[in-house]
Amino acid sequence: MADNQERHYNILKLNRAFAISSLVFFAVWILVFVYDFQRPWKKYQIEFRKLEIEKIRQDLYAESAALEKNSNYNQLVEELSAAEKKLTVRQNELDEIVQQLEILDAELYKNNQLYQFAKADLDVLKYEYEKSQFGHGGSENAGEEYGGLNIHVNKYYLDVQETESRIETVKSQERKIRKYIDEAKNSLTTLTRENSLLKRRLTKVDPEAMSFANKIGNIVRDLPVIDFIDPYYEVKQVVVKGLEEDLIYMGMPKVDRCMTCHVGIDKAGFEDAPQPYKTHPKLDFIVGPSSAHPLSEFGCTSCHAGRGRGTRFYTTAHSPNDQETAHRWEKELGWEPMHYWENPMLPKRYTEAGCYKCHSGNMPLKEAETLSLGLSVFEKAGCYACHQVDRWNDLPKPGPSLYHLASKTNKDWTYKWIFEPRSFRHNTWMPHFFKKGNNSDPEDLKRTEQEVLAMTEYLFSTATPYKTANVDYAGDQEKGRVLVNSLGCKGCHQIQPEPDSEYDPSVDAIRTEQGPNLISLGSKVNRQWLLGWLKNPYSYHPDTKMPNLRLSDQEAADIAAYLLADKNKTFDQLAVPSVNESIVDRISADFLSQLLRQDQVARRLEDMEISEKLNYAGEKLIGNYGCYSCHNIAGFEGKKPIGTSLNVEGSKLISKLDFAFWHDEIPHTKWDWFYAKVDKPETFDLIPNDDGTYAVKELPSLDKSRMPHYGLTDKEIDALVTLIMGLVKDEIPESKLPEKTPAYLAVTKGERFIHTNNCLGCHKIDGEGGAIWTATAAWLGEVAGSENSEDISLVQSFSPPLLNTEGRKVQPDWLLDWFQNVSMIRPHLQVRMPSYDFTHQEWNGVIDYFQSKDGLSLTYENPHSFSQASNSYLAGQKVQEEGACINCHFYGAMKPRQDALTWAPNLVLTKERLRPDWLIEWFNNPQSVMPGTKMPAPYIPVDEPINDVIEYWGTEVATFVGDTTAMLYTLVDWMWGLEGVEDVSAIVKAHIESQGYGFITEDEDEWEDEEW
Amino acid sequence: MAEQTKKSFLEKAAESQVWKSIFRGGGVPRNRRQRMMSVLNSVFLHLHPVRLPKHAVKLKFTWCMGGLSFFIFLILTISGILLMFYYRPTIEYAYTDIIDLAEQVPFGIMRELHRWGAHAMVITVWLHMFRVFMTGSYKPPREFNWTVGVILLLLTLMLSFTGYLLPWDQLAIWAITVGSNMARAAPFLGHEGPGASLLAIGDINFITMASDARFALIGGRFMGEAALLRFYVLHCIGLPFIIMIFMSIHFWRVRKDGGISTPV
Amino acid sequence: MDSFKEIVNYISNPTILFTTVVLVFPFIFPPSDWFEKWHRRLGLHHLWGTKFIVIAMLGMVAFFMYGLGDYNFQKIVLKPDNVPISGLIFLVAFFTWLAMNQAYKNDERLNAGEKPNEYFEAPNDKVLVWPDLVYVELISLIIASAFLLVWSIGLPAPIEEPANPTESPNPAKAPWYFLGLQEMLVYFDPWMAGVVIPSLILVGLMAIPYIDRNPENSGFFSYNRRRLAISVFMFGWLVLWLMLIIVGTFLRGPNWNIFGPFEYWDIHKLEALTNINVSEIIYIKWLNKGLPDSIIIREIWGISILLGYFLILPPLLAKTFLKDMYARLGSVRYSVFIVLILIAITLPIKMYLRWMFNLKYIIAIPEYFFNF
Amino acid sequence: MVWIYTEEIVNNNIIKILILSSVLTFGFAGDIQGKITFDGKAPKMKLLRMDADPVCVANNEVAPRKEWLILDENNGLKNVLVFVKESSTGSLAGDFNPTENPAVIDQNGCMYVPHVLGVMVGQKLDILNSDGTMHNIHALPKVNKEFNKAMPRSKKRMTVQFDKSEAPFKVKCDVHPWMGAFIGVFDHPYFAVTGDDGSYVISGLEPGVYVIEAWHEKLGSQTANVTVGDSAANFTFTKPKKPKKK
Repeated sequence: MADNQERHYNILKLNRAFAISSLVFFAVWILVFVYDFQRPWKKYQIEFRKLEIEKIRQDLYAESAALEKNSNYNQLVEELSAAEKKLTVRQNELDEIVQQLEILDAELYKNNQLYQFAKADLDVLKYEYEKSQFGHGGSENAGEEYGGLNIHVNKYYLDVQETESRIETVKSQERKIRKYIDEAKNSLTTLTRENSLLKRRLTKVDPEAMSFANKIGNIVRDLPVIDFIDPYYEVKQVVVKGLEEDLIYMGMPKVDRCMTCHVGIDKAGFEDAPQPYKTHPKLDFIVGPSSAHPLSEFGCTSCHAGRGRGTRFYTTAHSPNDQETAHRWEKELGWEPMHYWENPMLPKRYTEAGCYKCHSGNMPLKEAETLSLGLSVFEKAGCYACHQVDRWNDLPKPGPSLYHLASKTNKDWTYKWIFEPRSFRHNTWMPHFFKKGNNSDPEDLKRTEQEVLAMTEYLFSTATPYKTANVDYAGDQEKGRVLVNSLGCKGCHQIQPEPDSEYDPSVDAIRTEQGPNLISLGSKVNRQWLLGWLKNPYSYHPDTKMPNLRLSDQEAADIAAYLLADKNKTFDQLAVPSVNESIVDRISADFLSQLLRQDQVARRLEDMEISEKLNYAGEKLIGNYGCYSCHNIAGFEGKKPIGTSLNVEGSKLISKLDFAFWHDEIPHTKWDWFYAKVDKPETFDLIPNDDGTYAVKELPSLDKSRMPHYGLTDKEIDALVTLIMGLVKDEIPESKLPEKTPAYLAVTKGERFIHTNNCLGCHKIDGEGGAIWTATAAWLGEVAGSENSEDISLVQSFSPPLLNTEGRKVQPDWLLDWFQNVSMIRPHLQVRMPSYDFTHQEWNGVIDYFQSKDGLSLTYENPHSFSQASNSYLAGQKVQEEGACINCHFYGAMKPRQDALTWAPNLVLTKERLRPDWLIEWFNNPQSVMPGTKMPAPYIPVDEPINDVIEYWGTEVATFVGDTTAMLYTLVDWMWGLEGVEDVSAIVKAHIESQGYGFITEDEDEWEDEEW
Repeated sequence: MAEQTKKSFLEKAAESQVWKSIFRGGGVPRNRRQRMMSVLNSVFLHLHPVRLPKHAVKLKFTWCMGGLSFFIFLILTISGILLMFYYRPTIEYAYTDIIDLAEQVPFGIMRELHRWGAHAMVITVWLHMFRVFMTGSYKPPREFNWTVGVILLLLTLMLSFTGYLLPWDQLAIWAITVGSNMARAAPFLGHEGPGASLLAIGDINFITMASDARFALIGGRFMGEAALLRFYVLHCIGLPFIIMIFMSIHFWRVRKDGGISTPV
Repeated sequence: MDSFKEIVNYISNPTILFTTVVLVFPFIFPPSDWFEKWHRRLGLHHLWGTKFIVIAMLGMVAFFMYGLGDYNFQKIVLKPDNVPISGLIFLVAFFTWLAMNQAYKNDERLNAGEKPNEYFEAPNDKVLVWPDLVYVELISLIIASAFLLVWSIGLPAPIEEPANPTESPNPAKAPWYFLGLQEMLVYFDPWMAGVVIPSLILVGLMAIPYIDRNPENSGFFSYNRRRLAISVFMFGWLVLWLMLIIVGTFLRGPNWNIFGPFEYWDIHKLEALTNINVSEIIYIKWLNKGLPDSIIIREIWGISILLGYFLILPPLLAKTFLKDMYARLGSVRYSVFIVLILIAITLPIKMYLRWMFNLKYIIAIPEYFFNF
Repeated sequence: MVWIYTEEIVNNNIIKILILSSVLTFGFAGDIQGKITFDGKAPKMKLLRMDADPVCVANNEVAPRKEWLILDENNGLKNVLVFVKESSTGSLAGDFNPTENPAVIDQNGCMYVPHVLGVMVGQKLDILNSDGTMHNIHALPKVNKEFNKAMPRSKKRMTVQFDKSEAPFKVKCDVHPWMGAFIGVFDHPYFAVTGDDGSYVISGLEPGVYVIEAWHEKLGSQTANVTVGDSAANFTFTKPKKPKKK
């Protein structure tokens, strides 16, 4: 019984405790295994496998059906069975051959072994022999032995060779017998390749199509624990070479596992599958293996951002596109924002931000509409003026110069304009600095009114006079209206009195907003100023983008009359407050006290006249609000812009963005912050209340957010946010970037130049641009009725020309010359190519752009040589005659036969202007070069029977039958021989004044009833 | 004899020479002697005496905290060795390897086990100390073993602290930065500590930013690759080695100082 | 319920929390007869009864469940690395109770002249290790392993943004077990909080058996006979160590400001920084003149205070309040003990000086990085 | 009982009649026909001025007029393109081989004959030049490939074809701006252009219900659901409403 005394616990109880805890422990281990086995991505791969099987089965079904229908296939199958029959007849022969082959193979094996062994012995002897030669002893008769053995070896070698050749003979016999069947099989294989490919793919994924062993293997490979060896369901990943996740001192290799769940991302055919199985859109462009951005090279997160290594919905840092998606994700996928990753996935609407890091040179970016709009808005709204971004470093200020403001308008207008620009022009790009959320209470309004008065005072007191020629023609409003509509003003300007409720911002829409909306100018500008400006904008502001349209004095007067007739009565009646000295004192004191003590400030203010105070405050305020960033203002030359540089704003850490009191209202993402900041810049000066109203933070006036309101639409803000998110500091290796060839650089530089100067407001290049077309249509409606304005081909022919293939088209010397000295080319056009004051270098950049875009790099070309006595020239004469080019083209002073409506360039110009190579391309198919052009492909009798040609076209033409290019060159030769007047403008003018265009109009009175 | 002739395979195996050579005594101990022998003959069990005062087997008295501390240390050792197969202590890979453990590596749960085990060990060690204090078990003759225990507590914290850096994420480096910045202020040894400026001969200052205690700890002026490597080596080799020595002493002294403390 | 949250937020302020705890502490763990008397009168000994622990545990669970409904509470409590501390709160509460419960029972037995529960008559009362101990151990280990595995499945280990040495998170916190030290940084310079105090804690812990060396009353839970030792230890362990960790973990937010458990961690929250040094109080506030150039003259007041604290106070105490103890310990042990205790007490003293007088440093010699 | 019985008989008969009639309808009919008329006072077509090309003047015995609205005495509207737009039974789906016979458009007297024309995808379209002058035929499709080919007086015939079905688009001559014709391209043979009296027949249709569209170059288009074999599917056009001039 000693035992019992030495025990404490009841062993049965302990056993029970042990049993229970062991069971629990076991259960926990099971749980661990389940947890480890049931990875969240697995169910997606299982689901996708079903989809894939379904799809391959369908494809296979379709392919088999097609095969059965294919007569060729059926024939081949028959041939094959016939061949097989033939083979059975010769079966005995074949059997014999097989037997022979077996014997021969055995012999070969034996001989080969003998040979190899003998050779090994020989090598040993060879060494022995050489060593004996060296004088270190060794066997005396090594030489002899070596020689003997060598003969032996050679004999074996011959044996082997002989056996081999015998085998070859036998085999060729076999081949002969099997020939038909092999041929039939081969052609059948090519035909059924697609089919067997599909079958093979199916056997890999579809258990039903697998062999029994594979079926078992298919199950076993994915069993728990065993599945670490070679599972079907596995984490898939792309290691993106060269691209790294940005760390501070070290990049870590980028690994993207997105395709673990997005299994179908690079497989065509799942375009309509639900997420996450969907195929990536535009597979030929992105992700596809042969696209410019293959998945294996670029991965996913290099564009989309996100946590590529993650394999769960949450740990991959997905970002919802909107609140609704967020709620759905929360409910269905347990999503929450991933705060522990600096660059979460870009939501769908900002995805194009990812394009910018590699393609920052272009404008617009093809296939990236939102980003392009962002670039366009950024430039147009002048964001770059306050926020430095390298791309726009060289651009002049976006706003007009205010050096000679007093000559342009008056103080009252200026005051009212600065205070509330959109009350004058509803869609102006000049932003609102005042009446914002943070400066709108009555006290603020009183103060800001005085601020604007002070700034106005400063602008006018520093303005220097602008000398204009004193022209004083009486203008005709109506003529002015037609001129504004027809000259091309509307490539850059709108005249839109009321806001357009359906305004849909786009790169193209913004092109017509290059210059201001020309409404209510009568309330704004001085007539003398306007005349001077219209005649030569550069004389007022050398950096202006407004070009010189070479207007006559009369034209300028007409346009001025038209523009000045429009006045904004409501705006005119707005009151301008009077100066309130005590408020001005306070404003001045705010600035003075930055430098001086309180008592010094008081003394300074006592010494100052009111006008001095206004000027002082005005200058300081202009500096404070950063007006000088956008406008040239006296006294602010060379000052740095006031905004934060945005060069790498997209890489800014989110902790550097201050959400102030908005942490509940604005989702904690960079893009939502940027959106709020652009949408309502003073947001973070405000304090939101639960009922949707807000209070304003206690801030001294000078500490308030100064960023103004631009009145942008949601689409524009989204576009800007896309751009900002794209301004990142990621280092991209050269290998991943578009190759920086001289041509690439020229094209990107040119694209930007062309965008900045709004060439595409008028011209269309490769389908992009041509914003002026609506204005052309309006003008056509004006002069030829709505019937004609609706005819898009007519609108095209009266709009500035398409510039497709411009580089291949024109001779660069001529183009440079012409740019600097514009003259008439298309006699029917009213719209005018303006004269720009670009430098040689800038024009050369444009020409380089055209040429590089067209794959050329020529600077000098041999002139096209021809002889007027040649067959070619004479044939050309005949071809042009038959083709009746004179119907539409000027031949020097010779007018076209048809009405002005159909007119086309003077062919005398061609030899200096166009390149012969391009002309051939052009003649071959004008519509493929310039879609919509009225130029027909000249008819050449190249395919006709030679006798017919001789009879009808003459012997010279007949020489070229069968050679299209040569035949078309006859036209080139002929044109090079064409002499005559180059400038036909006077003839054109006279003709149009007397006979008009000859539009086919539908007169209203054709209907004969005037009821409606 | 006659009644028991058939023996099961297991019984036969238990009588074999191989079995007996490994498990002395063999079989389930059923009487007092066997029970005593099973403790005496086992290298693991003979940490314990053969017999104990009754209260020493009561959970209420010991809370089993010392035993658990040791056991968790074993779990940490095993899971830590498994982690070492995947983890590379370079700033290029450390972080991504940790992500991989969570996202992709089979039984990546070892990392959770290791991390939570580490936290649990700190707690069990504290509670063990608390229990020892509350029962007055530090008193002579066990005063030296208490001191060893304090050293073990310190080593436990240092192990946890060095391991904290290894994931190389923000949480890690800033926690360690905050911790190791203290070294900068160590009197005399830290370059911002009192008295450091006195350790100078003429103009030559011996304690500078690049030669003080913090520099020695993290292998540089900033938290970087060197710090990671130093902490890794300390965490995986240095400190476990030391703690095992002190644990041996601790266990040895428990027996040598009279076993578990008892009321006199 | 919002008012409840506000109340909790309000009392979470360390000034209130700490003052309350310090005031209540001696009544819960009475170090002397007088406190003991009030301890009984106030019925605080019921804290160690079985009923109380059930109520307390349920109450704490209810509080956490309630709190988890709040976004801000949830965010800080469910942060993976903070979960062990929530566990720690429960564990420490339970084990403190368990220890004290047994201690009180033993105290009663001793008072009644009986032997403590743990007493045994060697050798008859001994039990065999196999199976009683090893079996229990085995079961504990299995349960502990199962618990760790469940914890590992249920709570993914944290992995935040990749390390960025140029971008410190706000707040940047040390590992949780060092947050008590980090909390001290508010009141002490790093060399004190980070080096001297931790070293002294270790030294102090090691010194315990050499100061309290009476082998009596060991080997069993008891309170009454060791009440001073336990009271002092409990103050250090529960108040100065664990409570500061909890404050540092749950209540310290951006810019190391205090945030209630239900309060949003607003990075903009400001606390006025108006702390001044003793020298400034004396020379500028009281004497209305500039600080003297000489460091010695400038800091002479602070140095005197400190010297007084460490050199004059111990003998004074030895002569008065701690006469018995001095006699018992002898001069060396007494000195070690009293210096350690005095240093430990500087922490609450400095806390209160900070809260009441905005005192920054008693001695401020930034020239030599010597601030106290 | 009797009452119930009677009703059953009645019901059975109704069903039989229905089946019979539907069999008749679906079994035998195959045409859709009708007439297009213009309602309202017709404008007078203006004379065309062809002075620019003497050949054109010479090739017309009667001075040519515009021809966008040609009516007979019963207001039957010529040159309306009527075609099956979609089928409710789906029997339009399927491959139709293009008619072997080429469609023809002639340039005669500097006018296109016919003025409106339908062709099938892949069907050959012969373009004739009966004038002894140079024409260019400029087709302005949006879906198909645009072309613009010169036809000098010697070139009497040219053949083109279209690859994709497309709503009617304009064909014009840039040399003679008054010349215009319209071509619709279909992937099925079910279209017709109204004749002088405004009538049309679309034949060969499977039985069923179809959506028929009648398209006129200026008066817009109208659609109707038509069952094969129904009485004539007629459309009436009126003067289009024009937006007021700004």
